[in-house]
Amino acid sequence: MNDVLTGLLQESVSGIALGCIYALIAFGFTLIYRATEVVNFAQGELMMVGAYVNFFFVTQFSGVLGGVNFWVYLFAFAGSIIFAILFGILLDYIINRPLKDEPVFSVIMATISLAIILRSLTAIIAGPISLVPASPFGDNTFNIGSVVISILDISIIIWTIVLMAIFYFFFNKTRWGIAMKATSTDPEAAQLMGIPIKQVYRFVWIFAALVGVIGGVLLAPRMALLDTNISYLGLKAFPAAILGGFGSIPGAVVGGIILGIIETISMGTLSFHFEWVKEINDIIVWIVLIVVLMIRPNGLFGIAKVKRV
Amino acid sequence: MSNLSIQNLHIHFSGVVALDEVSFDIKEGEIFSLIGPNGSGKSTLFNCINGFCSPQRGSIKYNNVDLLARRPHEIVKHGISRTFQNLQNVPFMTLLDNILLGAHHRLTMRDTFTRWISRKERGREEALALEVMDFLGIANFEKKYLSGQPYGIQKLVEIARALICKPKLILMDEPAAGMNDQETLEIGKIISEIRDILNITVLVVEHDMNLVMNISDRICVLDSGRILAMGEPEEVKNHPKVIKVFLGDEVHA
Amino acid sequence: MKRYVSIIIMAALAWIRCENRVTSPGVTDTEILIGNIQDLSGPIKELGFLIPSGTNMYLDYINAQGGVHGRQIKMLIEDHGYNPQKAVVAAKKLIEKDQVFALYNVIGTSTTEAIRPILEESGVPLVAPATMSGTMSDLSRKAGHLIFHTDAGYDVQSNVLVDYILEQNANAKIGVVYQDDDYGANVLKGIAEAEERHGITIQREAYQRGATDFVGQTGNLMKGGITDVIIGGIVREPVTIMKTSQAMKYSPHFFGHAPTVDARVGLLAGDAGEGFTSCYFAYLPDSDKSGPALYRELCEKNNVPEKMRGIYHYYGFATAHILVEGLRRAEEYPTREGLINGLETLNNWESGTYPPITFNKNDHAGVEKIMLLQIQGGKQVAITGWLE
Amino acid sequence: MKGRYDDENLKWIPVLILAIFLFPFILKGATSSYKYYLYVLNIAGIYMILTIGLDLLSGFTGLMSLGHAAFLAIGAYSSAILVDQVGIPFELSIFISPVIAGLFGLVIGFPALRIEGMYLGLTTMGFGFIVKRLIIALREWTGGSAGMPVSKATIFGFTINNDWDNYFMIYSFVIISVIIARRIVISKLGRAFMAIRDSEQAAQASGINLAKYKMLSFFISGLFAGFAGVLFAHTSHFISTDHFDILLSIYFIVMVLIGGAGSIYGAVLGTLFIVLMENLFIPLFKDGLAKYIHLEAGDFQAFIFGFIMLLFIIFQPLGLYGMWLKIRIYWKLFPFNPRRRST
Repeated sequence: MNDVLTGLLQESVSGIALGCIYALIAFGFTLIYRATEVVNFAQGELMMVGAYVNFFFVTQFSGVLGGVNFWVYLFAFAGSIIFAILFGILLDYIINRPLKDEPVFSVIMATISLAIILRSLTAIIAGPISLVPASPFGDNTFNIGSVVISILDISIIIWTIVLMAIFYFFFNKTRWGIAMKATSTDPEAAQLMGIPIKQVYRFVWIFAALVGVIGGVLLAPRMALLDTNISYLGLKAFPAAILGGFGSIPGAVVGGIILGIIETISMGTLSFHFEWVKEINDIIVWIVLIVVLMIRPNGLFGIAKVKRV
Repeated sequence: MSNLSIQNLHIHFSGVVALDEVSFDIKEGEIFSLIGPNGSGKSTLFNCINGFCSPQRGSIKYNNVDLLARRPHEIVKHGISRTFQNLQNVPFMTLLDNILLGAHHRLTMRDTFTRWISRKERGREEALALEVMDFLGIANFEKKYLSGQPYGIQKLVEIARALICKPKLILMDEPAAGMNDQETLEIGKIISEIRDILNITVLVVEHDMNLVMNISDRICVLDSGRILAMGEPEEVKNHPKVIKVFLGDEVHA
Repeated sequence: MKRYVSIIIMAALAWIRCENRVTSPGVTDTEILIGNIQDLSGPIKELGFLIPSGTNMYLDYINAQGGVHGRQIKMLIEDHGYNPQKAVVAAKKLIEKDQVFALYNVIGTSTTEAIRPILEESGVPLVAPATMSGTMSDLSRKAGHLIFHTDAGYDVQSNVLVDYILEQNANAKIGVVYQDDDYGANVLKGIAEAEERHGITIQREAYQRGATDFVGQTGNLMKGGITDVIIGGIVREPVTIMKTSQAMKYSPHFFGHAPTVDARVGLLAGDAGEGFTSCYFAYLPDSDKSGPALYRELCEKNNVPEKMRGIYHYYGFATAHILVEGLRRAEEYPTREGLINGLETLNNWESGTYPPITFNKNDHAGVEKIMLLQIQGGKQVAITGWLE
Repeated sequence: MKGRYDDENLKWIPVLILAIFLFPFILKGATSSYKYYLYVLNIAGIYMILTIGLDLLSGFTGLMSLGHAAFLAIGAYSSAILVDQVGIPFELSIFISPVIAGLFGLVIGFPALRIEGMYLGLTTMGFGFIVKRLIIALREWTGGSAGMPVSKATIFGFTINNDWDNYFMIYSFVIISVIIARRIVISKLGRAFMAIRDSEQAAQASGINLAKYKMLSFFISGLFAGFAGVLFAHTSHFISTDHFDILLSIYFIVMVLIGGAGSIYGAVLGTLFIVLMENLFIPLFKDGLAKYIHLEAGDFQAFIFGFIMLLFIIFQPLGLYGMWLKIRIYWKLFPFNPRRRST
């Protein structure tokens, strides 16, 4: 019994860390969806770009500073964030501005093509050979009881909490945040109230790029090898966003973590004790999602849109 | 003979009472108007009759059929059709198709398949719609796409869609909203004709007092979910409570 | 008079042979066209880049020496993105439009299976498909006589690994971690055979393509008291599993299939990867055989970057030997049948890169031998000879 | 009386059909590698049948599906199993297999009664994964993840042998599909679908049973996709789960939207555009370019593809069919062309 409990705890810790990555991607979906009703299919690719850019900065700075140390990671991280901001502005110009009067579907299509472009362009620039990302935390671990926790996982969890706190503060306390909230509820009314919705949309894309890039920076060392395939994690984060309720910030986090835990536990303890789980453990996430949606059609935290007739 | 009978209807949404113990009957062949300020529960009443909302208490019976036990799409089979306050059309369909949409339950699936093959059958289907369009004076527009048509036309298409299913009772939700005086007069004429020529009972929600007073046989005034007054137009017009609600207290002060 | 007649007849015969020369598609007097379909944009595009680079290095070497029978070998590469549908499009393009002489080294199991019907229809041979599916060399299947398989199947590898583990420790409890797709299915096929032969049960743990987290699987192996773990992964999976088990203070012996013979496994896993045993069906690039020696020499000469050198680049180099030998053994004016017949004359042929290769009418599985390699001091060292 | 449906220049349709069937002969005369071009066109044809069905579901009924490759897979595998293992003739399988896919459509249509929009899209995506897993789990019949070979199609004793025969078979079915879909769209059924898309309330008030028609839409869409699957299986002679990737489902939606959602011709055009673009033009373009520059990365093709798509969406957001309509209006109004909207 104790054995099972330890196993479950161990898997949960990993699952939460994995779930936090999903949550960050799902959060990117959420931001853009809330403001523009667009589902950004390129969110996973934004994360991939972040991982590559961070890798690039680490190699560059370690060349300048002579060896890999704490400062290298810090500067590289700062560099990635600046890159994310610029990249968000660029995306706003490429995707959002030209299509602002067009149906939502056109913008979704644009994000699909953006995903294809980013994936191939990254591979063209960085070359097809996988890179070996380094982590400031190495492989260090510590133990709580018999549960082994890697420092990398803890740092992912802490970063996610910090980011969520910052965004929560931003959306509820600052002028810009409230403007963004208003825009997402009713863009036309917001415009009439004098909110510059163009800038708001730009902010949304910057934030989406930012969470994507930070997610990529955090995820890369967990992957052992960095290649363009990590963008497919974007597809896996979809159910997380949906489960929490598209457009809800706490929903993205909860959805991500739930899916992360389900994934690790079904691969681990569940499939050890129930042979048949092995047959379905790549779709168990989807089964949970469909069941939840059947009960709550707008996800766990989503709010149904009321249409007046 | 009493036609539509509403008894003790009560509905509330998360604490807000939308309709409170509303009861009235509508006789066959009359034009019955519901008036009241915004939020007084007029549209909710329509939605209840139509099956979009289910009230907590009360009953709605039409020719002794319990409408509350029916699903929304079944209501029309019992001879009740409606128009909407906000246009509920299909913009990328022709006017003709939009109107034929209303004839949905009159066309059987078997006819649909014969229509696939036979052009003559298709002509018959169109004739249904053209008849109604002639009545409303929008013939010759049938091949146009609805999107981009003037508001007045779109409104008439709504009415046509409600008429084509040959209802016995038609619910009209603010038919004159957003129209100019000329168009409002038109609408008033059309409503009278619907009753006089087609023999359809009309239940109408409207804000335009002139229109209501001109066409109605009876008027019911709703305020915050309660019935304030009910009766002939003249009777209602002079009812003190109604004056208070519609014109404010200062008139009396 | 008689002399003149015979000369005329000889000339006529020569002329007829000349006529025959140019009829085979993809062959001109100076060039032979070979088609290759790789994954250049999909999940294994790294391989799609490295393998043909290695092949081209050897072909350039051969071409510099004058080619085969005076013809330069030219390879056209198409992309399939690991999508069977696109593989078929690419094969059609190569065969119908570019008119290649033969296909070579098409990567992936489902992609190769998908082009079988086209091979059958057009009679184009496929030399050395880069797939370790055990059923690839089955002659009874469609286009079986056209496919010359040079990789040892995963089932063979699984069998040899289990045999080796039980030889070392008769009481070993074995577990296998497999990728839940056709790769894993092939691995499990061999595992099931081995189970039956030895009368043991092997604990199976699945993971999904692209998984990053192996805590659950490692925990399960630990709970099952497994002493020897076979990992059917590529690079990321063995590294992560070995690191995870090190953190969890669980230290079984780790074994891997051929795709795990990558120098980066040792590099990334560090001391956790010490003692990791993998298997391979060719000599390693740093062994002292003639093939690997040539490989190192050519790499130096062509300034191949260090990060490209490795098992995949070498694999392209190694299999190219078989293609070139096949072309050599085809007639001087090669036809597709000639290539097939030429390859079928290989009998325990030593390429220098592979163990002795045999093809004949009844056997198109060239290599069914593997060698075990162990990471010792961060480097892969051969610990056995060829095992069958 | 001239019917309202006759306004779309029916006289061109026989010409178009004739052109479709004459095209291979022209191609054969023009190039010796015609089989390759025909093969690409065949893929486009199979996908067209599917996207027509997807358009009925997503474009007309407004129900998003990101799992349509699963219906293709169901149709393909059912037919492969029915014909090769059960021994049912191909002529019969053409009817049975799409119905099986349609029934699966009903299964996924059931959640659609409650779930809407993107939520539904993701549910169908999950359905795609579940079907893939189901195929692997039924490895006794389907060969699991290794895939299975499929026999050639035989219609009334005539074996469909090669790309040449396939072309005529596939495009005959494409024409039939377009006709059926057009008929659906202009009938009571199509009106009900469009009403559900644009106003559920109006649909209900007109007596349309939402549940029934949403399910019906999924069923019909499944039929088309399953039918495409049958053709897919018997013309590619090998199917595996790798064929029916999730990305393929996304591509299908892209095809419908590029063509212009809510128009049958749009779906056909969009499919043709994407398939030709990806499988024909870009590889040829790459070949042409390879003479001048050395291309290290194989992602170049994908990049060009994405780039063209992005440009297309930015400059032509209404899709190909929208572009065609614009051109038509332009010529109709010729000397009096409206100025470009300046916003």
